[in-house]
Amino acid sequence: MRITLNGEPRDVTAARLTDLLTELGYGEARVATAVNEEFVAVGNRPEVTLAEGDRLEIVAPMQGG
Amino acid sequence: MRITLNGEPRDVTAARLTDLLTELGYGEARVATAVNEEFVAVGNRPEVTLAEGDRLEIVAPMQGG
Amino acid sequence: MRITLNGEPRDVTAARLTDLLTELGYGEARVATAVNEEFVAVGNRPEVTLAEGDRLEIVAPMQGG
Amino acid sequence: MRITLNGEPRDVTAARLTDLLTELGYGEARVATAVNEEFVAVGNRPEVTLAEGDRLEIVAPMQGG
Amino acid sequence: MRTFYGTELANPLMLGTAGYPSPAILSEAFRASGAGVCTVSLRREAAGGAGQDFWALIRELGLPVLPNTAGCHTVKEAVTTAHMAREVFDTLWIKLEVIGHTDTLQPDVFALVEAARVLSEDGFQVFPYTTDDLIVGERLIAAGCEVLMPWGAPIGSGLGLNNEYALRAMRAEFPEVPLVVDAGVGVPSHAARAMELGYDAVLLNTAVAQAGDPVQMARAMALAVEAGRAAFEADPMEPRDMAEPSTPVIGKAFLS
Amino acid sequence: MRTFYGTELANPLMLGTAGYPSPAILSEAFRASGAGVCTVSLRREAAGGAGQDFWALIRELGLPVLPNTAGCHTVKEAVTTAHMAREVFDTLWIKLEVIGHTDTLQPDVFALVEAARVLSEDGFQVFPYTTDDLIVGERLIAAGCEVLMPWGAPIGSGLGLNNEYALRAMRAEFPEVPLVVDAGVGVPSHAARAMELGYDAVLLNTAVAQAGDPVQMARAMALAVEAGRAAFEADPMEPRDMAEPSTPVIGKAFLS
Amino acid sequence: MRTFYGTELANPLMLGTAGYPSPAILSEAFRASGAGVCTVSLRREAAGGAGQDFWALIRELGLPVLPNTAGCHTVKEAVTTAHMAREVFDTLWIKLEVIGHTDTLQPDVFALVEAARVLSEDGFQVFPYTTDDLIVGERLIAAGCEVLMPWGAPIGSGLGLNNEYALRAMRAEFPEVPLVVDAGVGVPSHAARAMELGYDAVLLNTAVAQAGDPVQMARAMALAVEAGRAAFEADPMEPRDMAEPSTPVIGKAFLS
Amino acid sequence: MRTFYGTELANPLMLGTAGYPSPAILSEAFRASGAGVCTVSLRREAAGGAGQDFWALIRELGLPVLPNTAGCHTVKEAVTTAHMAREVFDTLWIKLEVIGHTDTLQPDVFALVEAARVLSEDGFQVFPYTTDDLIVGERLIAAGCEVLMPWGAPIGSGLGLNNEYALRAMRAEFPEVPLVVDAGVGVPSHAARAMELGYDAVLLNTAVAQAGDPVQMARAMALAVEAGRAAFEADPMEPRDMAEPSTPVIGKAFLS
Repeated sequence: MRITLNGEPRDVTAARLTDLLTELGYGEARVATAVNEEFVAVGNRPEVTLAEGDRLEIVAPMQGG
Repeated sequence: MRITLNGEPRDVTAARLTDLLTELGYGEARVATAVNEEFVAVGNRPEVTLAEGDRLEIVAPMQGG
Repeated sequence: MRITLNGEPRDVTAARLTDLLTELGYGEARVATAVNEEFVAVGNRPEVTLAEGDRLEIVAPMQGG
Repeated sequence: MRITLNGEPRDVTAARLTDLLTELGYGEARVATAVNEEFVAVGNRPEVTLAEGDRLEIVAPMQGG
Repeated sequence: MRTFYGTELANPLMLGTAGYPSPAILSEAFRASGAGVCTVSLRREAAGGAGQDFWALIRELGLPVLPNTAGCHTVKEAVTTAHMAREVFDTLWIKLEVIGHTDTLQPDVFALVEAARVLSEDGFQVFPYTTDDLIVGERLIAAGCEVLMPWGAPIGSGLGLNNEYALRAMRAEFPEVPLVVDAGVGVPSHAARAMELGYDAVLLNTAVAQAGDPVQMARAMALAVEAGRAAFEADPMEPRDMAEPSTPVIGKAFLS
Repeated sequence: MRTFYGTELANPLMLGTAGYPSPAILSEAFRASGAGVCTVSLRREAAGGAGQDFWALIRELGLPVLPNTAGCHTVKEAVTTAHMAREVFDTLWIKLEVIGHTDTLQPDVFALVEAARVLSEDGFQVFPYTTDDLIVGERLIAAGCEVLMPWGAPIGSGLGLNNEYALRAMRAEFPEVPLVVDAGVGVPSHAARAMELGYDAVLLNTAVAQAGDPVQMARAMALAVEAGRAAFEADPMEPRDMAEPSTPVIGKAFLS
Repeated sequence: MRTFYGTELANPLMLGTAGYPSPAILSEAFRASGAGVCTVSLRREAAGGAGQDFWALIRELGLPVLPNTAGCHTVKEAVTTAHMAREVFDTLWIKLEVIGHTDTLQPDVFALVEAARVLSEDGFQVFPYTTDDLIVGERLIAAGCEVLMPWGAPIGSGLGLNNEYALRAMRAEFPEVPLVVDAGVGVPSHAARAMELGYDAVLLNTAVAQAGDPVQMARAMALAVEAGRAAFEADPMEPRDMAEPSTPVIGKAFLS
Repeated sequence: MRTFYGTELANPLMLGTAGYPSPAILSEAFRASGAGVCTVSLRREAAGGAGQDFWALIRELGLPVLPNTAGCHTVKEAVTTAHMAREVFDTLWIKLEVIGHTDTLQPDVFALVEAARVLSEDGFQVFPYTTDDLIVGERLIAAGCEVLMPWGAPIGSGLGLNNEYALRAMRAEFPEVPLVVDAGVGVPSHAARAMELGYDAVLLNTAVAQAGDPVQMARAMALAVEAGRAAFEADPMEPRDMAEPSTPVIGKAFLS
């Protein structure tokens, strides 16, 4: 299915967020996630499944002032 | 009956606001009135009657910055 | 003879400053004069004669702050 | 004889500045001297003698900004 | 020229009526100032009280009257006071003050925006006494205000323009909105500066009323706002860090 | 009011004549400014040169003329220029400039005092362009000057009053001497401020001549100096660090 | 010494991590600064992206981490970002920025107070980037904030303290609340001044990261905040309008 | 780094020795300041007077000693005092003060230049306490001075840098000459600012001696001058009129 990953279209297979992160290669990376602008905590990722057209944001630590 | 006029206790006779203003000697004075912190427009004064303990504020033009 | 008039070389004939001013066409112009960096008042112009190489400055009113 | 020492009248015996300093009890003190507003260097003190009415200034290190 | 709810001012000076040595001096000061607006308030009136004479005095000035809600600390108080003012002074104009802090008399911008909304919906033409906060300005405009009156410094302090940067930013942000520096002006150079920044008027009171000679100071302020506006319209020179001779250098005689 | 060598000015503004877009605008600007004095200079003149017309233009202004020694760097140059000016402009007044530094055009106070002495002894009435140095001021007065003209900022910079503290100290030090802020004024609020400090006049040129609309700016400066003087005479309020309500607090209705 | 949600800072300097020439210089600058806190953000991460290395770099600093919500313009955005930050950085601290204006990057005080309330109720320890508005400060405290971070000037401007009066008023109004000047500091004298006013810390980034030599500037800022705090504690002299000899006058020799 | 007549200072702070609560506090303050120079004076001494103990105290500081001519009003007085100082303190250094004005304690620049010439010819190494006048600076250098010490504000006033423009101009004019801001500094931010302008040292006394805690303030001043110098060397950012996000904008998650 096609979702929007960090603002870019992306074809993905896995539906469950945990699997999806693995599929996308984030592995153990220290990231936070939001689906359709709602925060998804690490603990909730297993219950969250994505559907066609969903928007997924994956963020990580970055420089800031 | 006793009301509070501009913060001071005052014994008055008239109940209707229009009459009360006359009783209090405001006559044709350019003043605005509020009863129990609610504005009473000139046009509504005839319908407004005061009761024991009511708070009446009568204000007039004064210097301001 | 050749003098320096307001910083420029100039061949002139008259020697007496009064005549020289006429020769140069200043006529009745409102100007002040200095010869070799010394002020020459109007009253003294008749007595002052210039020699080869002398420096003559002729100034007039101009804008200023 | 009477001299002025640091602005105050003072009766003294010794005339030669070196002796006078001893008489006044300055001993080895680190001070500089001026007689009648003229600086007298340490080296010149032996040659300098004071007379009635002379003004002697004796100064030492003090706080400063 | 920007107008205030459609009204053009005779002079970009709004002058307060409080604290003058005498009514006569107040009148004379207003005449000397040529002020375009006078500000007034409402206070408790005893029968046969001073308010009636004061009102006669003000009417004689023949100026647009801008009543204030000075001293109000809540939305309700301010709104009720505005209604009373509308009736007494027979004007839609209201200088909306909702004070948030006793020492600085700064506006409570939260209550201010809410009161501005309520009054605007009720047909008032609100002149909000506000801070130099751009976002508050936007909210006030969204609430229906067509004028903004940021403070220069605390009321009665005479400190001038405490944050010229913010006042400049406000002018740049709201090119179409009439802006008035309200409060803080102590001397004419402050008033002139506000106008040089492109402000449309200055509102002041204490600097005139408390001067040794209020009439003279009123005149001074009138001249200053006119000077500042003229300068703004005249497109002033840019400041330079280095000197530049005004008198031409070329043509200078050689004399040494 | 303090006078300048016995002359009272119509207006405490001394305006320069340099750098205007056209002679017509110069004249109009002067009329708009009501300036009390115009400053001029001397430059080399070719036969039938522009100086004669310029002089006609200046005469039409009908103002006291203050010739300067702009661009002079030595005592001798300044003194010779002063003599030429006295003859051409038929006045004892001389704005004495002895420039010491090219970037800032600041006066050479050593040469200035010497030139002031020479010229004063020779009967000139010297208007020295000086710094805000009190000791230099004393020396100039001892040299015969009856006027002091400290700079506010470098000529043509438009930076305003770089050291208000020193200008205040100068006013306090010389209560009887006419003082003029000469140079640095860029906008009316600068000019008003100088007058608020108790100065007797402001001398400027570039701020008017180089403004987009010199006539308008000339008017603005005239208003500003008048405003500043009026304020000084009116005894302004003291600035306060805390706010103080202008509208009376007592008598406020209880409405919440 | 006031603490930040119970944490004492090693040094009253909060330093940003953005815009350094290289990670190595960032680390060195932090070591040189002895900063008590480092600020960070969250950005989109590609698989195997830079975020992981950055995080390793930050951990090595061994400092309390203060994540921000930079660039958020709404309550929802800021709140969601805060939640992501809490998870990623494993801290309750959040530097709450809700930007209201693009040119000045000033906070939207309305959204700020609301977001602060939501996050405080949710257990966050909020460090609000706010203005110098006292009433906004009160609202933030009522919303649960135990720290206030007013701006000195717009983010990245380096203009310093645009309204020292307001910052002083804020210090006086909230004697018990830890206050941080956040944004606007360009040079050490700005940072020292903030601390002299009694502020508890200074938060800055651009002034260090964009300096020619960030490490040197980081050191300079560390020295400056320490100097300012020491001065505040040392009870500085009162400024005087007149001079006063430091060297004693009495005892001076008579030599002329 | 510029040196003072060949001497490098341990720290760009010259600290006065006057007006401390006690000799013990003086010593502690100097240790805390790490001052590079201490200034002293000469005063009348009675037999067995305090001068000897004071001298012992100063020697223990182990610092270069800079004697002053404080309180001298004439060339002769200053020159004689300088000779006495050279003998007593056994140094060629002399802080040359020739006071011209009692209220401001400003230098008499005419007498100053003359005294500087006399002393320089006599082998002294003169540190002239001067104004921010560039021409005076040139004259002092021509007279043999290899250091200039312009005032920031009147001695003991604590007003800071009254004319930053002039101090900047002075730095630009004399790129090779060691420059010291002498007098006027009241708080560390003033001292830091002087160093940020590129000055080589700051000389102060009252701000430390009269602080509630002189030792703490001495430390603060030491930190401030070091901060200012470091910032100057680090090439600070240019101030901008508009904001600029420190946290990168790109990569921000879309969350609303």
